[in-house]
Amino acid sequence: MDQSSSLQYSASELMCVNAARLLRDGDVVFVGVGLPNLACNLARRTHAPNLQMIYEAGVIGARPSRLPLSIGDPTLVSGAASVCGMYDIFTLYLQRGNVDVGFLGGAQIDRFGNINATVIGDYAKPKVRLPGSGGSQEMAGWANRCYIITPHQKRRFPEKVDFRTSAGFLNGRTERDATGVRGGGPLVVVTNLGLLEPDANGELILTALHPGCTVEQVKENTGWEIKVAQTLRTTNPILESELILLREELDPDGIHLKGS
Amino acid sequence: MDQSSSLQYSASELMCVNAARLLRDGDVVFVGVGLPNLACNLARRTHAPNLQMIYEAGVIGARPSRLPLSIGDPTLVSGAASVCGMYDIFTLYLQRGNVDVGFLGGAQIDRFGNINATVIGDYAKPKVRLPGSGGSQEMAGWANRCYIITPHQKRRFPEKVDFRTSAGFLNGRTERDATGVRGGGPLVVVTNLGLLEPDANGELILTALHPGCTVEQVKENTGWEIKVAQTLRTTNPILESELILLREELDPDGIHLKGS
Amino acid sequence: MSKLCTLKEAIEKYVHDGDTVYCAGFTHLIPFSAGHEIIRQGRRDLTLARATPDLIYDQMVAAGCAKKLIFSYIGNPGVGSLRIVRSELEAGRLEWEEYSHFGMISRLQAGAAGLPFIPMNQTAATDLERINPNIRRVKDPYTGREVITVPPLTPDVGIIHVQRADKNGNAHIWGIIGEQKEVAFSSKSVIITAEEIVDEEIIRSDPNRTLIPELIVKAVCHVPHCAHPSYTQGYYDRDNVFYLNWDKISEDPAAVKNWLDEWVYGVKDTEEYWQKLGSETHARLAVKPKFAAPVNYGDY
Amino acid sequence: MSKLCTLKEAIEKYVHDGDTVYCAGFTHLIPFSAGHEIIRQGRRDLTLARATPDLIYDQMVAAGCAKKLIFSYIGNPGVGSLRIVRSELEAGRLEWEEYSHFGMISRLQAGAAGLPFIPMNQTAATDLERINPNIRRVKDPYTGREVITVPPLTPDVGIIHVQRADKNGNAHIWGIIGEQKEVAFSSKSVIITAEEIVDEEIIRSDPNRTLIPELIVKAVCHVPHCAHPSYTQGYYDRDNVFYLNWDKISEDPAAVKNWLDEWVYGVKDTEEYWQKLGSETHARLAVKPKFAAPVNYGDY
Repeated sequence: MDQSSSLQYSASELMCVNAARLLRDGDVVFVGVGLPNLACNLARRTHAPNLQMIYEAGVIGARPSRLPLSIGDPTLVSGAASVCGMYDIFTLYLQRGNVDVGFLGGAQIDRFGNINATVIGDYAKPKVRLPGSGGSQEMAGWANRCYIITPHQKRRFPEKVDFRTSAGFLNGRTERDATGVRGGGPLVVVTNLGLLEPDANGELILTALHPGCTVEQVKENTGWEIKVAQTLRTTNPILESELILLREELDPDGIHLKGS
Repeated sequence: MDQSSSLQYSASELMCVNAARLLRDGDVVFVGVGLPNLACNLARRTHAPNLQMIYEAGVIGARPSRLPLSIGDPTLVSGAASVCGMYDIFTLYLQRGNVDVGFLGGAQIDRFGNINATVIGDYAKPKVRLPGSGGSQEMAGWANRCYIITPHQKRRFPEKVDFRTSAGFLNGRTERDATGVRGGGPLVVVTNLGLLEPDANGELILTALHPGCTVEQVKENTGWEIKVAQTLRTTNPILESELILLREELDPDGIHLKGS
Repeated sequence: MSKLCTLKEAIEKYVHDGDTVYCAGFTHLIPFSAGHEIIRQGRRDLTLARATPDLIYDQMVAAGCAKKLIFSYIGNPGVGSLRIVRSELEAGRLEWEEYSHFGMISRLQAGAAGLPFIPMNQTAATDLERINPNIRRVKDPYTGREVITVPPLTPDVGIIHVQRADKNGNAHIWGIIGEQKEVAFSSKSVIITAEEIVDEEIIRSDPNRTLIPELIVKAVCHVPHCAHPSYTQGYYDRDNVFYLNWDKISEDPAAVKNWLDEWVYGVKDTEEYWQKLGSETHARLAVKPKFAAPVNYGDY
Repeated sequence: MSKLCTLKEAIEKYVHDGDTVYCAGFTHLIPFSAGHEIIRQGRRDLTLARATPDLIYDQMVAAGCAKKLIFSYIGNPGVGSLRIVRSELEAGRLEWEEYSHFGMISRLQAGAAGLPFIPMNQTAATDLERINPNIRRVKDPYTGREVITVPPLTPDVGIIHVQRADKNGNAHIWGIIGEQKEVAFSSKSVIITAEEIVDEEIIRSDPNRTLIPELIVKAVCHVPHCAHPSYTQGYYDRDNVFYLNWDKISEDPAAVKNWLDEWVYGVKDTEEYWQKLGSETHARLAVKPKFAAPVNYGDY
């Protein structure tokens, strides 16, 4: 075991390592760029060598030899198992149920794990126009498990999102279930303070803190009165070996891991 | 001009040459094996060098270097412009309206050009079970123009088909038009006696006789009281050059051109 | 993860009595060896689905494997009638369900895409719709006009022959690709038979050529000449002589039984079958190479 | 029939004020040169459709070509915001119509397939459906459950960059093939720009690689480096530096104007643009070759 108590790491590194640990060997993951991409590659290099990475650009089983800036980088293609068109990716893979894990992000995540990546304010006259759904609406609906990675800030965790780009548990788990949608919805939100998970009703509650973080920090930075799980866990410490992989091999220029 | 009056040819050769003459340069043709394939190749070698041959197996712009026995022969692929899957052929090409000409055949063709390639007798307990639609239902519906090649025999030309595998003009042109179907329906039926074409109401009438054939022969071999066009034409004589191409280059073993 | 096994093992494990089986391939790449292995293992009550049943299902029906046929064209391609299937249908001894080619491939596309139905434009011919309750209509919500629908087809087992695959099941196919991709994605279990098992670097050198990815594949079998008398583009020619001969054999039940005894029950596997065909047939079906132009993916 | 012409001629002939234009390419093969030529020719009131508007539409919007945007994700991929498009939308100066990626590609698929709509399964998120009247529902005739529908998108002009094409328009594409095929078949006019114009024997040596057939193509233009700062798999790398720089340039309207003056209005064509980028950039974007494994089609 590494000696990890004195390790220094950034919020991004902390989130990335914890996201990687959620992945299982053999998982088929619909990957976005940035932290999800790093988390997948970290998992592949550690406990999940048979992880399959799929990109919405139509790449299956990518083995990028460099860190891609965009989701459609040529390094994702060279050496991939298969490349297909966008219609095939969204039908044969995502809609058909061939995707185990989807990573999601957004400007706002609410109490029931619904995500807003579309607008802040009114849709027709937005205060801030965000990028929009891309592939996330379908990923949130149809991937077996969804994970969200986001910094823990009050403005990012409102009681209710301004626009539901992607479904969490709507106003409660029974409402999502009633739509008959195939995916299991958001299972874990990884923040720089800890992990949030849906309770029986689909409401996100604090289930784990990262070492050194407190319930008070979480409450201060959440836009609703967040509940705390009866048995609050502490996430396992970051290992030096994980940081070395991230820093020296997966993101040597610190493109995604710098900051906070 | 060839001296053609004394030429000897089979019924198949006669129909093939007359079918070829219906094709226009630049036509995109959905081709079946047998006579349609020969007719297309003859047209390409004579007046329609830019004819594009499409096969339902998913081959576009085939340039077969030998006579294919089946519609999925490897010679259709080697040297073709493009190969795609069946779903693409039926959607992107046929349903989208990218096919000018479809060739049809069947065991029965009726007064309004409807075709039966499914059963003789009752569907549930057929006297004769025929191959079924294959691609012909959609070809008959969606190709801009359809041509039918068939020997002129009474049992092949009933008043009404036992089963409508492919639509001609149903019970009259207005009925077909009312379905909103995109294709123009059967334009010409080429037989060994002459040509049948739909009148204003979509009823097949005799519009041309091959040299030496008579109206009486046509009437005797048609299952309804067939009308004769006011100006009955005679088809142009077969040219020696056409026969030479067919016999020496396109079907040297007489696989499709022998008989009758 | 390697999924290599023998064809015998794959059929034992993944094809069960009563299953719906789709042996893929529009004229090209028809996995005859898999059909023969299913016959040898004595499977019963199968629902055999194929756009074009071809000789492979004529043989399986003759051997008593089938309860039902789902199809869109029953002929011996380029030759004529599919005699055994036809006579079983005429005698009422075989259930069937019938579509046009487009209806059949749309059912597979719906199954592959995880959709409850696929719309198709009207063709004006309504008799198939009349006799097949699976063919329905829905109103286009934009124009109010009706379109035709078919439901998904999701076979229990899809069997797909390919030119080359890696041991995990990533498969390259070229030439006519009929419905291979749709069968693979719609089927609950996928068995790949391959002319060649290659290193995964070969597959990964040309990912656009990979029609079938490992993540939907259950078994990978190395079965050279699996497709005879159908063909494998670039590997061997279609045995048109056999297709013509079958027209004669299949006229006579005794001849069919003799043929099955000699060529299916009488051989243990595809290698023995191929050797039995003899050098003259091998020579007749041999094909000279003609390569695709080089394609540079770049070393990114 | 040869359809070779210059990009200038193709844009003059096939792109008109008020048209709906789709410049294809998901990150890969984005035809920037065509966008620049449209800017140079001063087209106005275009409806610009793209899943990911990317920098090409940011530039066209900045140059005043666009009246409306149809999209599913507006970002500078991997960098952040698409600043010009975003501020025009926030200011209410640009109309828009919005889908998810799947909705957008389904619209193209419906257009390409000649269908009046395409069904999609429900996602449980209904806000896009609420604000976009083009997104509707239809009852699945088999289960009675509702599915989501989108109508066809049929652009007036589709512009598609490819690795190689013959003079008639048969085009080989490899690497990421996002929505190229669907755009080609859905569009009323198709303009092909190609890194290389090759003899048709090259194309016909590998027909499975031909995504776009000549019969739907109006114009074929030889435009090497057409995709910069996007990329062409196997030919040159994505210019990530430019994507990062644009984030700065697009913050400042004056800088954008200067950039357009220098790099679009100030050059006459792609060749001049590419030379102006200079040898350092050329070297940075150069890619070492890595070839696909050989594929034997056979000499039938």
